[in-house]
Formats: sequence, C-alpha cells, structure tokens
Amino acid sequence: DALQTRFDEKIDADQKIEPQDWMPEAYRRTLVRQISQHAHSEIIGMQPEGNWISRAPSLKRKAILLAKVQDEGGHGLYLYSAAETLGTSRDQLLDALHTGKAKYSSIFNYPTLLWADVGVIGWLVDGAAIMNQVPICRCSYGPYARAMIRICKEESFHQRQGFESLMVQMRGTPEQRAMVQDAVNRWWWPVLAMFGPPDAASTNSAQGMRWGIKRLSNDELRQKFVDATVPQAAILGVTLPDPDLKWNEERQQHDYGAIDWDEFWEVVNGNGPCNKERLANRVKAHDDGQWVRDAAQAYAAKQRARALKEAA
Amino acid sequence: DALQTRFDEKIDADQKIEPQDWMPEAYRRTLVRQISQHAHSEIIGMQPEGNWISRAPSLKRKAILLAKVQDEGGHGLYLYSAAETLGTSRDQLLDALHTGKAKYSSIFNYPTLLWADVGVIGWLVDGAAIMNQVPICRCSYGPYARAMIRICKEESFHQRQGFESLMVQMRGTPEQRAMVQDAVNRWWWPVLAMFGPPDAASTNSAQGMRWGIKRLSNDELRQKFVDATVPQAAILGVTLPDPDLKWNEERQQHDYGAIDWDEFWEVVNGNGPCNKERLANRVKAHDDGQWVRDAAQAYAAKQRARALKEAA
Amino acid sequence: MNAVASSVHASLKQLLHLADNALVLGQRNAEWCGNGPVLEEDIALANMSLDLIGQARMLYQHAATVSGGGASEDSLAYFRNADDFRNFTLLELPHASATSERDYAVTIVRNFLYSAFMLLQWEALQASNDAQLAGIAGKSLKEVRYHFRHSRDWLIRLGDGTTESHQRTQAALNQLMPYTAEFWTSDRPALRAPWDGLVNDALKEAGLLRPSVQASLPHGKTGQHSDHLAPLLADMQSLARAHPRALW
Amino acid sequence: MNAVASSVHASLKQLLHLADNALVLGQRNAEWCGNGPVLEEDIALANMSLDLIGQARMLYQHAATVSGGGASEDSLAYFRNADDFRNFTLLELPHASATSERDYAVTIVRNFLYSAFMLLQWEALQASNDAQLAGIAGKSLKEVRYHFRHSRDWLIRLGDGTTESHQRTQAALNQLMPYTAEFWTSDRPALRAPWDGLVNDALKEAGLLRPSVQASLPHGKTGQHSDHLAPLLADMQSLARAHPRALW
Repeated sequence: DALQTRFDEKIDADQKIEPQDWMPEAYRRTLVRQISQHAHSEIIGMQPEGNWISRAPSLKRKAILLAKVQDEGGHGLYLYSAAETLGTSRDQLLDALHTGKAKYSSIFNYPTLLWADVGVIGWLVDGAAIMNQVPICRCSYGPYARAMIRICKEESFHQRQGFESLMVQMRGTPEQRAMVQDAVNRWWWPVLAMFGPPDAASTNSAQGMRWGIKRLSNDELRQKFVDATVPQAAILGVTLPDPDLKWNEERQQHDYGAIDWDEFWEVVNGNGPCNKERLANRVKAHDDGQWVRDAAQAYAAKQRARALKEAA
Repeated sequence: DALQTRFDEKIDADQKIEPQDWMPEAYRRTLVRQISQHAHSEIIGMQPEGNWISRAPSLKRKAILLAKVQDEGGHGLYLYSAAETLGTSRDQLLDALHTGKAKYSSIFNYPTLLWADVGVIGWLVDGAAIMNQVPICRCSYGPYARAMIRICKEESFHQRQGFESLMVQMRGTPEQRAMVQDAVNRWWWPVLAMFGPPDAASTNSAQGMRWGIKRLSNDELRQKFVDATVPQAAILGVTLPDPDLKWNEERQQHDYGAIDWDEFWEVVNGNGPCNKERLANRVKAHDDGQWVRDAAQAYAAKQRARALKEAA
Repeated sequence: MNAVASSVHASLKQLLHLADNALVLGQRNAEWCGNGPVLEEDIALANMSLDLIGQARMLYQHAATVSGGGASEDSLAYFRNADDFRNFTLLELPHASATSERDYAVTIVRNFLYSAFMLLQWEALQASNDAQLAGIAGKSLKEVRYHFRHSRDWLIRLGDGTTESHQRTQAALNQLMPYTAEFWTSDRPALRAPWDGLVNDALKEAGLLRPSVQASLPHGKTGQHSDHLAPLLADMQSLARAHPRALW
Repeated sequence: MNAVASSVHASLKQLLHLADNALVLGQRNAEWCGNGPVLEEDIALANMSLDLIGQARMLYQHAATVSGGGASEDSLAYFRNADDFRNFTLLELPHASATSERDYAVTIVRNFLYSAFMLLQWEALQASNDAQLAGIAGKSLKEVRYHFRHSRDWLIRLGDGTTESHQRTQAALNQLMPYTAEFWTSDRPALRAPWDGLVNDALKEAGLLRPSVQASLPHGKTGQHSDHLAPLLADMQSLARAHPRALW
C-alpha cells in the first residue's frame, strides 16, 4: 500500500523515520526489542563496574569510575526514551527485563575480579560496543540514531579512559602488570562473542540490513574490532590470549581462533557466572524503590489537585 | 503466715530458695527483673565486641573473640533458663527487652571504636562484671546462684584474656600503645558507673540485701574494683584518666574523682551513643528469625502428629 | 619564612574535617549507584557523590600542601585510620533504618540536614582569609545549592506523599536529627538560627514534625566515631593499601 | 636433603585450598554471631565457625611449614589477595537471597551441601600420605560430622516446616546447587556418588526437589572468584594490613 511504499522510499533514500511517521509493525517491534535490549545492557552494565566504586584505589579513579557508571545510567535513560517514542512505556520495558523476557548483553554476566577488570572493560567492552554502535548512528530510526550519536561520543571517551588507566597500571608493579594480563585473558573471548553468532548462523540480519537498522554483519564488526585492538594490545604490552591470532598478509586482516559458542549460548540462556545475581539485584533495587515511586506519584497527584482547586 | 516465716528462716540460715519453694511475690518479681536484666545485658553485650569479629587482626584473636562472644550468648541462655524457673517464659522476657520495657547494662551503649576496645572491654567491663557477680554466686535463689558460679568462671577467663591481649598490644608499636590508652580513656568512667548510683541515691538496695540477692553495696563494689584495677593498670603501663585517683594511706583505699551521673542517667534513659541501634539490631534479628522459629515449631508439631498416628 | 608559610591558611584540622565530611558522605551515597529507586535518582545521587568527591579532592590537596611531609590527596584519603578521620558522625552512618537495609528516606533526610548546614557553612567560608579555601567554598556553594534543593524537594515529596513514605521519612528524621547536635560543636554557632529556619520551613511544608534532640553528643569531629566508619574505610582503602607501591 | 624435605607433604595448593575453604566459610558464618534466629542457633553457628577457623589455622600452619620463606598462619590468611585464595566459590557467597539480605535458608543449605562433601573428603584424607594432613583430617572429621548433622536436621525442619520455610529452602537450594559443580573439579571424583546419596536422601526427607545443575562452572579453586570474595577479605584483612608491624 501507499504507506508501505512511502516508508520503503524513505529507507532507500536514507531518510530518517520519525515517531509520528507510519512504519511497519515488524519494524517497530524489532526496534523496540533492539533499543530496549541496549537500554537494559546499559543498566545491568552498571553492576560489574559499580562493584568497584567503593574500592577504587585513588580519588581520581573513584571519580572517573563513578562518572562512567553514571553515564551508563544516562545512556539507559536516553535509550528508554527513544524506545518510548515507539509507543512502549518504560514500565513495560522494565517489566520485560525484570521477568526475564527481555535480554541484555551477555558480557555483563561475567564478574569483575580485579581492579584491572575495570580498565579492561573500558578498553575492550566499550571498544567492542562502539564498534557495534557507530554504524547505528546512521540507522533509519531518527530518535535511535540521535541517541546513539551522543552515546558513542561518551563511550569512546570511556574507552580512552580505560586504555589510559591500563597504561598507568602497566607502568606500575609486576603484580599490577600480572593483574592486567589476567583481566585481558578473562575478557578477550567473551568480548569477541559480544558481536553475536557468526553470520552463517545469524537470524534477523538480512531484514535488519534492509531496514537500515543494522549496517554491518557480526563477522565484519568482529574483524574490524580485532584489527583495531591488536596494535593497542602491543602498545599496552599485554598478550591477547589466542595462539591463532596473527596477521594474514593475503587478507590484510588478522586471523583469530575459534570462539567457544557453546559458552556463549550457555550465558545467553541464563547460565553465565552472574546472570541470576545481576537480575536479582536489579529486581531488588526496583522493588525496594516502589514506595519512593509511589510517594512521588501520590505527591504529584496531590499537587495537581491543589492547583485545580486554586484555579477553580 | 507460716510460708513467709519458713521463707525468712531459710534466708536467715543462708539456705537456698528453690523453684518449687514458696516465695513472696516481691522476691519473685525482683529476681525476674534482675536475672532478666542480666540476661539481656549478655545478649546486647554480644554486639559491641561482635562488631570486631570479622576484622580481628590474627586468626588466634579471631577465634578467642568469637568464642568469647559465643560464651556471652551461653550466659544469656543460662540466665533466661534461671528466670524461667520463676514462671516467666523466654518469650515474655524477650518481649520486654524488644519493646524497651526491660533494661540492660548501660555499658553496652558505648561504641567499640578500636580493636583495643575489645581488650579493654575484657579487662575492665568483664572485670567490673565479675566484681558485681561474684557475690551473687552466694545469692539466696538456687538456680541463679548456680548459673552465676558458671558464668563467673568464664568471665574471669575472659578478663584474663582481655588483659593478656592488652599486654601484647602494649609491647607492640607506639600506635598500638596509643590506641590502648585511648580505649582506656573512653571506657574508664562508664565502667565505674556500671556499679550503679552511689549508695546514698540507690533504691532497692536494702531489700535486696535482706533477701540475700544483693551482698555488697554499689559503692563498696566500686571501691573494690578501683583498688583491684589500679595495680593492673600500672603493670600494663596505661594511665587511668582520673587526676584525682590516688592511694589514701588513711583509708587504705584509693580515692577517685567524681563520676558524671548526668551522663549515666542520659544513657540509662536511652540517650547513649548506641542505645537505639543496639535495640534496633536485636529487634531486627528477632523479627528476621521469626520464620525460622515458626518452621521449627510447625515441624515439631508435624512430628508429634506423626508419632501419635503411628502409636494409634 | 617563605611565601607559602607566610600566606594565611585554615588549620589542617579544619581542612581535614571538611574533606573527610565530603569524602565519607560521597562514599556512602555512591552505594546507591545502580540501586536507586528510579533511574533519574540513581543519576542524581551519583552526581552529588561526584560533587562531594571533587570537593574532597580539592580540600585534601590543599591540606596536603599545608601539612607538607609528602602528603597527597590519596595519602590523606587512603592511609589514615578511622580515628584519624574528622567527619561528623552523621555522615558515616549506613542508609539503614528499622524497615530496610538501604532506606531512601534516610538518604534524603541526611542529605537535607547536611546540605542545609553546608549551604550556610560554604557561604561563610567564601569570606575565609585562606584564599584557597575561599575559592573551594565558592565552587562548593554552587554544588550544595543543588544538593539542598534536591533533598528538600524529595523531603517534601516523601513527607507529603503516601502514608508509608511519610512514616519512613518521619522515622528517618527521628533517627538522624540527634546527630546534627555535632554541627554546633564547631566554631560557627552563628549558623544555627538560619539552619533552624531552613529546616523548620521545609519540615512544615513536608508535614513532618521536628523531633527534639535528646541523645548523647556524637564526637566524630574529634575522631571518636560510630561502629560504622571503620568498615566503610576498610572497604574503601583495601585496594590502595594492598598495593602501596602501585601506580593507579 | 633434610628430614622435613624428605617427608611426604600434600601440595601447598591443596593445603591452601582446604585452609581457604575453612577460613572463608568460618568468616561468613560468623556474621550470624549475635544475629541468629534463636539463641541456640546463634551459639551453634558460632561453634561451627570456631571449628572451621581452628581447621584453617592447623592447615595454614602446615602450609606455612611446607612453603617456608617465613610464612605463618597469619601471613597466609591476612596478606594474600582475593586472586590468591583457592576456596570454592560457594563458600564466599553472602547469605543473601531474593527475599532477604541474610537468609537462614541459604546458610543452612550451604552448610549442608558443603559439610556432606567435607564429611567424605576428610574421611578420605585420613589416609593421606602426609601424616600431618591425615591428623588434621581425623580431627576435622569429628567436627564436620556435627556440622553435617546440624545442617541436615535444619534442612529437614525447614523443608518440612511451613510453606514459607519450604519455599525459602527450595529457593536456596536452586540458588546454591549450581556452585557444587566445583566440588568435582577436584581430584576426588570417587566422592561424587556417596555425596549424591547423602544429598538425595536428606532432600527426600525434607520434601525438597533437587534442582538440575545448569550453570557455568565456578572457578574459585583456581583463584577466579565471584564479586563477593574481595569485599569479604577487604574487611577481614583491614586491621592486620593497617598495622603490619603490630603485635596482636
């Protein structure tokens, strides 16, 4: 029909779709799913790093980490707002998270064992996230694209901060260097898995590409990430824990070893080291805050009633 | 009447009153109040020292402290049992504690700021408690006297352990010596107040003496304690924070300065540094444990029903 | 006598008191990060913690210069023990109430009582003879104005919200008000009347009763703290102390 | 080669694993001291913590001899970091559940699952070639028999008590059972069948369902812990580390 045609034309012309525009239900549903998953990831992602705020080893690092975790909360906020423009309320989105219906990035189901993990999360996890997200800054849905532009700016700031903090630690004591290496060993493979299953096994990708929601395939993004990260690791002086990782002169890209997709699916399916705990913490914070939200609502209602009475 | 006469004769002959014996209501009431106050003190007294179990600076000291706090729980248990022989249930006694009707020793409303406080509590607080309690080992009510004998044995063990731990700390670093002195400065006056108001201001004492529940007056006990403690402080190498403290050749006792009874009454009346918190912690532990006690009771009832059914 | 020694400085004691206040409350409030009752509040509390940690850093840096001897903001924050800390006892208490281990009413009431005090304190300190401290006061004043408005708004919202929120807030007020007695052991009795004004005015709007202060005076400012400071510092300082030669 | 070096010793790794297990669970369970649901349980839990701390001390002393280099029970307990600790992840978890910050069902279920395992482990270790370890096993076996009986009795009481206690206990079981997978990464697969027997038998009596273990394998034994060990150690070690030259 005409609406569909108009929509397709806009997509083809790389124009933005805006909230008030007509859009196919599947497009709307896919976007809500993707944006809210991203929002949930930001919120759940506050936990592994938040875990170290109280013990940050200098006041400067404490402030940087607190600001970073706060930024993640802010990203959650923008993204929930973007999802709300598609007609789903934040309460509905949170409910889906809390009941386990909605997913979030599996990477946040790994624990942060050392202070070095905080730096490595900044460097690798945020690095991978940026790789994933930069293309979305050009995505077809206007509010999402605009939120991503802002988020990507902040994420790359975090990524540089993470790398810088690792540089300092690598100039420190031998124990510090060992801890950074240990953190890299543990995070490397889960980070590679963040880009999602290999293209051959990936569903939804083609439609996502067609709609301008997805711009690059999982494997393309993963390759770009590996190629960008290898020289950074060399600068840091850490070893990436993959004996098969090497430059392929022919492809002009790095080859890398096989990812353990069984582990990836285990974690996606709720059996990672911290899945239950991350969700339980989130639900508890939400439930414990119910009375506060109720109070704010009750007060606002009273204020409205008072204003009406005065106006009358 | 005959019962009263028989009771008085026993008291005069220094014989024990046992649970099945007739006794005046006032005697019973006084005993329940005194024994349960003492039991409550043991239970609340677990908190200030318990606060340091997790941070005890060596495994040996951790074990000693945990054993000590556990002993205090044990003392509470004996004493509640002794009070129960007078016809008041543990639930009733606890209820009086939790609702603020029953008192406990004010000394436990002071915080334990340093590890040295743990040693000082053993040395001074347990020392004062023993001074108070030894005479009660000869008190007229059998179950109470027998409980006190056992308790006094353990308390004097704790007192020696506390003193020994302070001796070690005084041989340590200058900071350690300063911390011991700081703890002594803070505990000395509240410990002197533990013996209760001066005889001139003390109610109930005469009747307690007559009944063989109290054997020595508050001031007599306080004087004995001061005289016993001064040489111990010298051995330790700490200064007791009282410029007026000195040997009185004439009295063959130590003179000591004026106790701040206003502070004492403030704390007794609920306005000490930790009163609210101590009681709130106790109430919380009790309330949180309700489901466990309910479960134990439900299970016991089921077991009884099963036994009956099998027997039938 | 060199230039630094001849310029006017606030006492080290005062600087550490101000710095410890900021750090300890900043550390406490950061416990809400990721656990707030609503995302916007999570972010607001983290913001205020950041302000406080920033104030602490400026104050410790200044204190380090005054004290000399190789002190730094981090040596003062991470390598002093509980009995060296000079913060008000109020600020080290956990967010716990009888109802809950982490009660937002406790957080809001504390922030309100303290920010009302600091609003006046920083205002006064702008006129300090110690130019550096006066500068810190000016910057902090802007921040504390927001902290005060935020906590005051929530105090009213909670006090005049639901029955539960009213009860929790009144309970938090009863619990914390006695600790404010320590504010007046400082050298600024002149702040008392304006503080009473700020407090009474907000309580009235919130429909809350001001409890009468009847409790022993806390002594955090002289280094005698509650049972709660040592565990807070144990956690905060653990990593720095485990690796004293590390670079961060 | 001197006499000590020629006698047979368990590996330092194994001794530290056993010692860290005992210390970490002893430390966790001591959190109940003064907070138990009923005075008798308060005392019983403190008793079991004392047993565990006693076991840890014997094991660390032995480990210190084996390792040499001036190690002592306290240097091993207080001056190693979280990633040096070799305890099972199960033992470092807080007593928290979805229902409560300190849930007695979690405590009982953990004590049950672990004491059933240690009952078998100590029994086997009585035959160790390391005579000292065999002796520690003999002493510990007596203690763990009581721990097992205590936790088993309570497991049944709670499982077959009220609806609430049943639900809490089943939830605790679901929460903790996955962590027991780490027991079988040890060199004692022969213990698995008898452990299953002890567990299944008690669960049946308690009317509880055995959840199927479906979760990623914990790696505490190799030094990769949950988020919960570092804060536990930060608190435990704070005082000893603040005064490294002190005498205690």
